[in-house]
Amino acid sequence: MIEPPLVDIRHLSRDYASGGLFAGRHVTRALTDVSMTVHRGTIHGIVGESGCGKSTLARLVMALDRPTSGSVLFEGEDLFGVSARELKRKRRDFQMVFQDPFGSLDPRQTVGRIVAEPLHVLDGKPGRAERRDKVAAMLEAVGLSPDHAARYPHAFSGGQRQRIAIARALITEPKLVVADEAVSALDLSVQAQVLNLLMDLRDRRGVTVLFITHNLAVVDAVADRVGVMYRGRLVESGPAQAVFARPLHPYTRLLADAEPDVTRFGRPDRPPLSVSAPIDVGVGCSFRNRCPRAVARCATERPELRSLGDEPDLRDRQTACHRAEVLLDAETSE
Amino acid sequence: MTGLLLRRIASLVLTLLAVSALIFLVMDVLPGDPAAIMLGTSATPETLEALRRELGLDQPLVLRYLSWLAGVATGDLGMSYTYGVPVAGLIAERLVVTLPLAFLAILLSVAIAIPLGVASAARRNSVVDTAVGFLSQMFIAVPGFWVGLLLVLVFSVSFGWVPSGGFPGWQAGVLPALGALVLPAIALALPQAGVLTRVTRSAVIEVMNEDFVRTARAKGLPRRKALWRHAVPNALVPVVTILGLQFTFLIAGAVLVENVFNLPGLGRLALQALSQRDIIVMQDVVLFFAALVIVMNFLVDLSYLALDPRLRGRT
Amino acid sequence: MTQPLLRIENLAISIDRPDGARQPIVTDISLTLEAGETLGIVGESGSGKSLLALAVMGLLPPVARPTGRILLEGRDLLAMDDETLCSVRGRRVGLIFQEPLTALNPAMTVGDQIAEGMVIQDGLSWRAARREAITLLDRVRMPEAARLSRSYPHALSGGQRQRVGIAIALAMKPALMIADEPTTALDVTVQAEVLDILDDLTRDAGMALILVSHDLGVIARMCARTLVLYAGRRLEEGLTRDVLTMPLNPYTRGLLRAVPRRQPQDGRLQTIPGTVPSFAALPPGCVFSDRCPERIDACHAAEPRWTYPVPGRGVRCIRAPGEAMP
Amino acid sequence: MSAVAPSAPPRRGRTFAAALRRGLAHGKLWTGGLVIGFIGAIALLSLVWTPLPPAKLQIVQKLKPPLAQGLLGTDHLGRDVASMLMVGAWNSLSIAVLAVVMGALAGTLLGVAVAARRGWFEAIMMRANDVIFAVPPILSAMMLGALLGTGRPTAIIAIAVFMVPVFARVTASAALQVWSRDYVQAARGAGKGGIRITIDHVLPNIANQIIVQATIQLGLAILTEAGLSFLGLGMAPPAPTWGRMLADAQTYLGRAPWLAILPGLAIALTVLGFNMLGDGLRDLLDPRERGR
Repeated sequence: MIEPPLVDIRHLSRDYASGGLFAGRHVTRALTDVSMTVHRGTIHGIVGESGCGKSTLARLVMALDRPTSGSVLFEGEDLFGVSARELKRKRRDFQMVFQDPFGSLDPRQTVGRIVAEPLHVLDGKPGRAERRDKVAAMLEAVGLSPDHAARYPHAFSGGQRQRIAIARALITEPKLVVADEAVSALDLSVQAQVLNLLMDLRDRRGVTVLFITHNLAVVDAVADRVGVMYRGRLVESGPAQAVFARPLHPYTRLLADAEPDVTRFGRPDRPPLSVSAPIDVGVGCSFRNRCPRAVARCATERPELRSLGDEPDLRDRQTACHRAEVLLDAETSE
Repeated sequence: MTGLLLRRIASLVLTLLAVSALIFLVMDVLPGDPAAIMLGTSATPETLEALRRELGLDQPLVLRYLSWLAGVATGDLGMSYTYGVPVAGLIAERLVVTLPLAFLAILLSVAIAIPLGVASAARRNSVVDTAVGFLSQMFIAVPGFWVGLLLVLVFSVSFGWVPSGGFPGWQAGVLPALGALVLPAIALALPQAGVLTRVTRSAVIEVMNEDFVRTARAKGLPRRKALWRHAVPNALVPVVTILGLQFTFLIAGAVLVENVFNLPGLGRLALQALSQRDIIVMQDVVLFFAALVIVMNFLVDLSYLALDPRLRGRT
Repeated sequence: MTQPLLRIENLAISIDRPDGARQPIVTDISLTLEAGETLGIVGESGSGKSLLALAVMGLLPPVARPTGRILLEGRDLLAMDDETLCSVRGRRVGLIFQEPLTALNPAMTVGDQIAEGMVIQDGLSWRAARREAITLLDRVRMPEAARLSRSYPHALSGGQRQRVGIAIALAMKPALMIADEPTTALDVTVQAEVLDILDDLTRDAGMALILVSHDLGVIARMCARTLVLYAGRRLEEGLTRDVLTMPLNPYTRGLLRAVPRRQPQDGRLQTIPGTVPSFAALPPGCVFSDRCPERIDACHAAEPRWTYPVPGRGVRCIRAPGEAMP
Repeated sequence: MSAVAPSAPPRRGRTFAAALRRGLAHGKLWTGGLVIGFIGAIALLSLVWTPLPPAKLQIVQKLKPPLAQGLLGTDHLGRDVASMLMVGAWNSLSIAVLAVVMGALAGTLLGVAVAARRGWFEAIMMRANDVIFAVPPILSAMMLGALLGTGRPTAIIAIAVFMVPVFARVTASAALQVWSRDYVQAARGAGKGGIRITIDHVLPNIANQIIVQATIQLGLAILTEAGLSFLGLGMAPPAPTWGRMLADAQTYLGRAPWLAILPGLAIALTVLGFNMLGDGLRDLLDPRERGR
């Protein structure tokens, strides 16, 4: 029996209307018809550039924002279908880690109080002693010492603050942690420590992580599965290793080539990229004006996510591109 | 762009209406019967009743408010109970004193504050900075009307250069009229100048830390050019905001200073109306002052569009 | 051998702290840069790399106290008064900032900000300078250069604003361009394009480039030689390919290992334990000694000297090969 | 899991001792504190003792310069200026403090509510602010004066009402900044509602700004009270207030200039004391602001 996915996102869309009474109403589509599933005990990566809707997705999964349409099923229950009280009770099962280590901890509270904050959502509110023990255990689990609990956030470095934020996210033993650019503000050496911590938590505590970032190398290093997003849409998804080894969508290929790599020296030998101004695309594929393989069909018919067959390295992979097969053949012939 | 303008005008009208309603309500609740005041205590109940009906005082509150509002819109502010003349005329007559006084005070405070503020920001933590800081603290702490008293004490009582008050009226020539407004304007301007200097200083200091001032220096611009071409223009928005907010204090100051220099301004009119319980005059003067403040803030809002292109972009 | 474009001789910069104490930040920095050469300065946050970049521009904050010499075309910047420095800035050395959002004046059109330097420094008329600004925008591949030159920074995207930053730094054709984390705030695809533009400029205009970055990939892509900075000291220098493939200093090795990449069968990433020390609390002896996996007792004794085990390769580590063991 | 080396030495500690130590270094804080302490002491003293009963008329001793008759001379009715100044201090301070406390409470409540609710509630509240702010205390005191009669309550209400939009504006903008922080999003993610978040996160983080604003407003309240009583809108005679003393002194400006100078100095000193206290507190509590 395949286990039901921990999170099942179905046709999620979110529009933002701007402009007031007199000014023209201007609707921007932050998220368009995104469907995906996150399986227990895995790190699911979401990668994309700024403005692709990945943070909007994070806030919707955390029910910090309401979608225009679609639903987020957490363990089979739609977060936007339950009562406010029921949603509050469920919040113990999913928590969030943010990007900016200096903005995600309240400077006026001690570390102990910060980490203990989510405990108040548990049914039987734990007593003071129990809270202190839980906090101490959690600080050690993230590599800090319990006596840090009495100190204030300004006494810690960026990497340590992210560990405190992770301890806060784990205090109610949630099933899912949403990490929105959790390591982007950290230096190289500290970044690796936090990524290792996330992998330990997945392996030892079975925590599921929705890991959102713009950095391909970081996703490749830590994620089991990955979803690539472009201008509000999911354009490719599958096992991370396979996706980065052989991208099946031109945009994923473009990202992989564009990201500088410490082993590639000097100017890469590829045609200069033209990042022409993104046009507001109603119909057709929104990547077509930048896509080297675009054809007429790309302009008229929006490509849906589809699987390319059952061969071992194609199973469980999806891509939203009419010409994925051409990409595949070119791939093998190169 | 026009959307923004329409929205701002709508909120202006809305605020003005709300203020007029508030003032009318407060005034209407007043004890004291206007008819009795006008006819004196010896009047018979019947004549009082007739007058009340004539003044429309017997109508329900809302109708009276609307008729007053209609009057305000068309410039007929009703008749003064004590003087028996149209209030509009009274106000106009006093306006020629208060408005020039307020305008002169604003000019003076800006002329003092902007240069001092920018200079102390440019040479931060220097002697100039501490001196200006001390001076602006003094200006803020000292009550404007007390400064007026001291000015009268020094310039008219001791030196006798200037009459100790009164206003010859514009028909006596611009110079003597302006002469009578100089000391009051100084008394009115100093507290504003103090606040404005401090705001200008902190605004300029804040902008000088911005990256684009460093970009300007990286182009080879000397410190002074970077200050005036890049820092000051971007520091104007907070300064203009305070200028708008200060206007309400300016009105309060004017009422006081008019009293010290016994200038026949709107403030004095309001005070006299209070002592004579001339409700209709008080109502109109307070509304006029409030409208002045709201319109000034509206103008400040509009000036943002000129100063900060980011707002112009938004439809 | 003609004298190099830029020669820095044992530069040290310390900061006057609010409580009066003088805190040394950057110490013992020496390097040379030939015309048209590209030098990468790599370091994590708190390594003093931005302060070094500002020093070469002569834009150090008033609290900074530099010592040593910075010879640009033979003239020592540290000895110049502000007036002569102004004539050097923009004309002989240009600076590109990291944050495209805040590096431009929101209340001035983009075209004017590019033209301004030429008007004030080279005495061009505003009309001529604005025309030149448009050609500069074309050179940095700005779409619709003419229209965008009349618009304000808030109407442009991050990548477009950074192109304006480059155009500004390029306006007076400086001999040396300093880019302080020029693409950190940009998306991957936009970064790739901006790096291509910088590449073309150095090649076509024969301009030397100092690129400051914490991203080893960007350094590998852009720079011929690289200097590794940690806690204000240079730990290693040499040809980029050598430094990034055969690192001599344990810190460089640690950095290279920490670069995130897929590990075999879910292994863990290799990390450098601990955190970057603050300048007020540096460990005794070698600044990296508290975190270095290969440390020995001698490392805590004294700060290791800067040595040249091989010509053109410098390192600061007593355990580096080619260094006589104490 | 290797325990991480203890963190870098904590930057300047937040404990009260450290703050006090820094306070000592700040001249402004101390001078402001001393001045207000001195004037406050005199105000309290005046409740129990004054050199002479302030209302005692000694017509024969009228208009005597300082030291000739009583420490600071006598006014046009022979009353002892020093005693009147002391009682005046109590009247001014009590009215100002009461008005600012009322205004601060209402304004802060309004401000945090606006930041928590946003939407139409914010629009209405901001509109109401503009309305109240358009009517300076002098004018509202006139209106209230006609309604309730001039006196202490009128002065307090007129000043307090005007304070509300000032505090509401400062609180709302500070609270909105806190609401935009990630630690508030995390609290929402932990299921906390608007009220819990306001109490746990918003108020503690904006308390400093409100305290600094309160001291600045106290100075303004003193000035406003003096203006009201100068125009006869403040406390009814014979209760001495600094403003009324200035009004009375106007007619004897030539013969007895000290009558006009002394109350003015008292007002200026008090306002200066509050402003310096405010600046000192701002530097002390918000290091980023230092040297503004």
